[in-house]
Amino acid sequence: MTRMGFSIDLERCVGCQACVIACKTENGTPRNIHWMRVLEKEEGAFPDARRSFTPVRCNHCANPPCVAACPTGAFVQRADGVVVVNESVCVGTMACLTACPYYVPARYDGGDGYFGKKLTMYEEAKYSNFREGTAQKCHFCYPRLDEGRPPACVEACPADALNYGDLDDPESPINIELQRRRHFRPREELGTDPSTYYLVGKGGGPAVGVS
Amino acid sequence: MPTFVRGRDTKEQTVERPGAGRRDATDSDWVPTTCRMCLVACQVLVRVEAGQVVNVIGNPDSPNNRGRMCAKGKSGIMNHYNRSRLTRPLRRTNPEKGIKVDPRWEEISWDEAIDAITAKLRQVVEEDPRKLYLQTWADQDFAAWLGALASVVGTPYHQTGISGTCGKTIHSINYLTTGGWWDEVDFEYCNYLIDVGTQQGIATREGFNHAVPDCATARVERGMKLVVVDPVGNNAAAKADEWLPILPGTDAAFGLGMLHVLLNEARIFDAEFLAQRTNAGYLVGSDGRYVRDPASRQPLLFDLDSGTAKTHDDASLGAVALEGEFEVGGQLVKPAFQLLKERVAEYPPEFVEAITTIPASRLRRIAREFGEAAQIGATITIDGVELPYRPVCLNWCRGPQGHKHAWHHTWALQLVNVVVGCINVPGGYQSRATAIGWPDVSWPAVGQDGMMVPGAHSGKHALAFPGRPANRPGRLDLFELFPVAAHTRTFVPEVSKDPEMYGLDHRIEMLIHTAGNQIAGGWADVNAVVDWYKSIDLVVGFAVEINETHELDDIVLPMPTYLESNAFDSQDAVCGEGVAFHAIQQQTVERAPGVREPIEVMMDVYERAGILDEVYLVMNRVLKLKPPYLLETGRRYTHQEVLDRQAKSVYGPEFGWEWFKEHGILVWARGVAERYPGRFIKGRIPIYMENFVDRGEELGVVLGDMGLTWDLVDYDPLPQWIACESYGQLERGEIDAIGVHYKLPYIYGGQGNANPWIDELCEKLPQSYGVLINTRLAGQKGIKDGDWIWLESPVGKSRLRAHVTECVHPQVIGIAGHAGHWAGGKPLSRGKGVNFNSLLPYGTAHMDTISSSIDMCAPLTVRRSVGGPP
Amino acid sequence: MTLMPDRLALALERAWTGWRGERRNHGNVDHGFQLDLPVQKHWGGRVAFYLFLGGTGGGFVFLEIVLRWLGVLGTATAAWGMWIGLALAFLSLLAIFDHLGPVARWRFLYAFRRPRQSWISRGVMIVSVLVLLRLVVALPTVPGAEGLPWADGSILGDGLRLLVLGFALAFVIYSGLVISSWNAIAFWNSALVPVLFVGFSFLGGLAALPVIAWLADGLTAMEQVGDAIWPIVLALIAGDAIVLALYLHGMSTATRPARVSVGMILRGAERRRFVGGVVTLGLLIPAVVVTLETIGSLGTGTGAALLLVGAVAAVQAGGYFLRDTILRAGVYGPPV
Amino acid sequence: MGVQRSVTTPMGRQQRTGEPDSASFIVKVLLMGELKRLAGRRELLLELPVGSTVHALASELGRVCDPAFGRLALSKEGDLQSHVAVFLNGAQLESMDGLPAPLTGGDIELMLVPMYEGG
Repeated sequence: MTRMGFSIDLERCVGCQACVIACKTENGTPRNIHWMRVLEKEEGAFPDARRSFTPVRCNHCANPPCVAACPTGAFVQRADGVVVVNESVCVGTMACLTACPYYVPARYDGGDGYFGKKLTMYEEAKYSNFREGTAQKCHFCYPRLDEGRPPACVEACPADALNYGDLDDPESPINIELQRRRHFRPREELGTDPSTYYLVGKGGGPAVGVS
Repeated sequence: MPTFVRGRDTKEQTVERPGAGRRDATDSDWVPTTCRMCLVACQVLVRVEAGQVVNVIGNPDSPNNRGRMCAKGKSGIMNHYNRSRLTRPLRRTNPEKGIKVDPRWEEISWDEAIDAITAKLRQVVEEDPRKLYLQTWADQDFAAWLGALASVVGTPYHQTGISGTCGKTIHSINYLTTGGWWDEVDFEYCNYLIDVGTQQGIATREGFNHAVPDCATARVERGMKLVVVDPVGNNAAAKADEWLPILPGTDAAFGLGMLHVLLNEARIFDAEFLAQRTNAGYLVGSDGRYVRDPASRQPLLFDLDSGTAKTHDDASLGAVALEGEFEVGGQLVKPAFQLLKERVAEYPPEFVEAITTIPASRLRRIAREFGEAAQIGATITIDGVELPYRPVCLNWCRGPQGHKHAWHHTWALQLVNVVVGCINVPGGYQSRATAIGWPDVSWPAVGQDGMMVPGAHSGKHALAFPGRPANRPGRLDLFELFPVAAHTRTFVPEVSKDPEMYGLDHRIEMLIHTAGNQIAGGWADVNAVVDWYKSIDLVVGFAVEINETHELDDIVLPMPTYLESNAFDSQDAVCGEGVAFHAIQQQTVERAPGVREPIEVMMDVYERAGILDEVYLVMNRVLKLKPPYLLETGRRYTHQEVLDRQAKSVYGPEFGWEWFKEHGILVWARGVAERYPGRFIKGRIPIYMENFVDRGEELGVVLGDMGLTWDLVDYDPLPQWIACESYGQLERGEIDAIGVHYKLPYIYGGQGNANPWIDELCEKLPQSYGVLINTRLAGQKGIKDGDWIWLESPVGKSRLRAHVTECVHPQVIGIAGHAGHWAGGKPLSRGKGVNFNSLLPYGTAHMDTISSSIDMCAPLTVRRSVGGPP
Repeated sequence: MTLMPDRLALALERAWTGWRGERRNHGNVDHGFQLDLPVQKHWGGRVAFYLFLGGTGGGFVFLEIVLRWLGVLGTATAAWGMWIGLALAFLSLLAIFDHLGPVARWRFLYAFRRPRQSWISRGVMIVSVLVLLRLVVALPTVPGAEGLPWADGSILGDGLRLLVLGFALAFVIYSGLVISSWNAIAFWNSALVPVLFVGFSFLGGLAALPVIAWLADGLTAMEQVGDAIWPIVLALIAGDAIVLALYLHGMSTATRPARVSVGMILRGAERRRFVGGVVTLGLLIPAVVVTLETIGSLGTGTGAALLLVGAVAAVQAGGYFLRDTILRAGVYGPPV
Repeated sequence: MGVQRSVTTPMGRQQRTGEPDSASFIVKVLLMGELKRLAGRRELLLELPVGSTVHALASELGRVCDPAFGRLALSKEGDLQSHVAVFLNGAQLESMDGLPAPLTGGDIELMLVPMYEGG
């Protein structure tokens, strides 16, 4: 069995929002809907004030509340653990968002494109993938996974802060990272068994050869 | 011929990126080209379906970005499909020009437009070529073809940058100290980085998409310490181990304080490097000039072994004296290094604290940590070659360069790198295009007084050393009154107000500019720039969208977007990496109907003006064309044909334009000497700018004759801290805070906000259109987070939202990105945020007498504004 | 299998919302970029109206049958109650139908597919059966259909009514469970929420009965039903107030998101709706009026009746605002 | 050092024709852009002694052309400034090393390198 996992290195991430727009370029998500976001937070007082950046996206939980809550069965968990939305079945109750502790799914209610009513050719090509009134969220770029390519956000990330791999395979890049780095899972106490791991702290590898 | 390398084998990717390359993708058509959403120019693969762009991903074959892309690049699609895109030539019918004045465009044919341009060009060339002013940006090929006019008709005015601070000291100082063009940090080995007024490795700067991952690896895997010295708690400060908030315009004091601790307190400096490879040992007389050998006129050093003075190129020169005082030729002289030590001794950390607000104890600790981390004397073996190992770097750019005394702020900081000898060596401060071995050889060489001069390939500038004797100006940019500056076009609007005052008998009558927002981002007080544009008879603009600058054009010509353009560009290499590369930009989709290739438009103009043959002759040189690929006179070439000749001239017949269109990038291996040229360069690096003495005096004489009174205190061979005007205003309480511009990683240039995806991000991230104001200052003014406020400076006033935060210096207001647009062609950007430049006073008093850089300290007062959004 | 071809769904959608003019909204989420506590806004007024009307309707029909059996209500009142209840149930279904995604709503039958795991699927089934049963039970009162074997009082009728009781109670409890069964929003994730919704549903249902009696059998019937009901209403008001207080106190000492929610409704953005709408309008005013009635100082006649109708209206408003404010104050925990 | 005779003069005075004697050679200097404007004309023929380097050519130009040309193109010591590109028969003399090499005649072009400012 494979289970796709995702790692986000909070130390490497520089908050440049490249993953957010890379996801939009790949999937053409409509206005006001971001399948991936980098959340900012400010803590502390001057001069020790500090800003932090936290990328968030669907955690493709092993025990997904969205799949349980959805009355139509639109939310489906693939064999590799990726949770996708079958838009031809969804009726837009948004029970998925109510059940999701990470506030991930969104609903595409139509409305105008990024330049007003008339859609650009790019938008026409991309919006045809979405059915109006249905829920949509990060689907781990499964079309890319099936081609053996990385998700768009992982590929674009300038800081190499994002990584992915099969959690069931001890040799996968993600498991190697998890062995080396301190990490935690988002809101583990809620029992959703998320497949996203946040890496923290410095790796502390050996200083490069010095004579 | 070198060994060619598949790009992806250059630097192993930490994340496997299979299948993204064009050659591996089976059915899809991924066109390899270059992204132009900023000047970094990353290589990308553009997915085209049914003639439409549907995706853009990074090209893993490119060492420049290794398959990565930033938010700006990824949003490029929305610029390409921008609804307000121009596709017809336009002519202005409203003679009145000004801010928010409707030009009342009328569509005209290409012929009408080209005829009008040709007619004015003929008139200007016949009367006085100096009446022609060229402004090019981003597209290097078009910049070369339009710039050909400078070499053909003789206009001295070819502005190739936009911002009023850009390239003002960064390039000059890189030429002086590294022989290269712009700086990078060798993150592979660096263990201690201080970013002063820059976000190198985190949020900005050239080479973003390889600098950020390498910096992240250094920070996280090797524990590199990152210290950020910046008034704004920006993205870099957020990732830093230590953020040192500093008052704007005090960078020199910080640099001099670091130097004092290193040279006088901790006595940590690379004596051997200073003696062998800099002018630290050159003896200086009481008049500040070198003591020279009477016969050879070469500067003298004091040989401690023989106890006598010898010239720098004397083979028998032994141990060089760096400190102390000596008697040579009957006068008391000191080594330049001794003078530097005495100068920095005037800046103990306690004094620096009073100026910069950085605690003395903290400065002293950071300086010592930096010095110890330099591991002076250590070496490292790379590819079998033993090299000096100085894993530290003090990186600086935009911040310190944007002040009235830009030279001294930046020179003081650069000397911190020079005294520990970390230039162009593993772990240190490197510079692009320093040493090139193939296809043409370009290495720094030994010039006057044994000092280094950059190789031809990178030497695109007038150099600060030896500099040019001052003369009465014959140009509106007063280039002759800036003997050591690289370029001085920042003065043109100021001088154009009253050319006679400078003895000039011409003014600009024709201006041709490419897409770039020169008015909103080019100078300072926008009104001064607009007045200058209004005085020009014919302003011609190439545009993708009608921005603020185009609203003052007389003729606007539609220009292809970067996804519709071709460019050969030039070779490049990432500092410290074992490969160099040449990547091209190619057209991925058909141009929008009605839009023509700008180079071919200019060929029409040249042909009708009867100068096409001369242009081809010049382009043969500029594009380095070789027989049999030279452009012959009497013929007419398309841009594609020229590109093929360029490619074959530089790389040989088998690497023509078709090869590059298929592969997108050519990558080849290069040796250790080119990667870390530091100790292979023979010329010396200055720590003492002796030529400033002569250049200053000569300038004083010329200014005296012209009856101009400029304060020439900056012509000092040693760095010093001189306050900006706003420093005094703040101390006297005349202003509430100093406005500082800083960059966000997801915005670049004015075209960012007109992009709906970026605009959407800016609406959701308050610091984008809002301004940062410290909680303490906001409290004094009764301002809460999100309130609407009035920001006022002597030349501008703007109403915008406050983002009350702890992440900014209490006496500073942080203004991000490039907002505050008013142009009709940018509906998305209108009325959001403030145009930073419009708050900056402009004029001779606000520009550096050495480099002509514009002072970017905005003297601001702030108060709450009643009412909701405008 | 597609239940509804797209073209037909689009045509129906245009008919359903075409008159509303241009739709500017883009998605119904607040995808902010600050690491703070998102506040839900995807379940808006329609869902609140559905939970209120569905719940109160369920409580109403439950009590109506019980009180009919106890003889408190006359046959006319019961019949009127049955039909009015049915109409309100349809109204609540329209509201939840309108909440569904544009165009996608016309595939609403898919909502029945996952009863084993999804509370909404179960709720949709319960409400469908409940409405059908109520329709069937009400049929005999239609002139010309008196002959049906399950008229008021018949064994079959009582059997059906028993079923209606069961489903009505199930729906009332469901209306609380649908939001309390997930731990994403701390403020909703409490056993007291279903109790609160049941309490307010029965309060709303019970208070409506005298008004129905007045409509069906005139003023005297209202006073007669009222005498039996008002004391219970008073007790329910008190009970609900206590449960509400317990719920808020519990939440105000729970995790941060819960405390933020309580802050929103007591001091923050929803202060007017909660303190004004739920507490004052929904509980205090009806309590005063009903107390005056029960101690007889209101006297009889249309004046008092109108005042009581006003109090009942206030109770209903309170019921709506309770669901509305609890939904609006739905604060998520931090995503990380 | 320097040159005995010059065949051309700035003010367009009579140009001496005839073969250069064996001790010197003729070189055609093509000036472009601003250098052309300051020197007052585009092309001039200079006669230089055999073994002359670019330095000798530069000082001869300084002597022959208008002082304004010298102020822009030449340094105080009479060398060509670094922002002046020198092309010998179409190929750019790449770096300073190339300049001291003795010239052997042919076409020399001088032009101002476009000053690329940057970001």
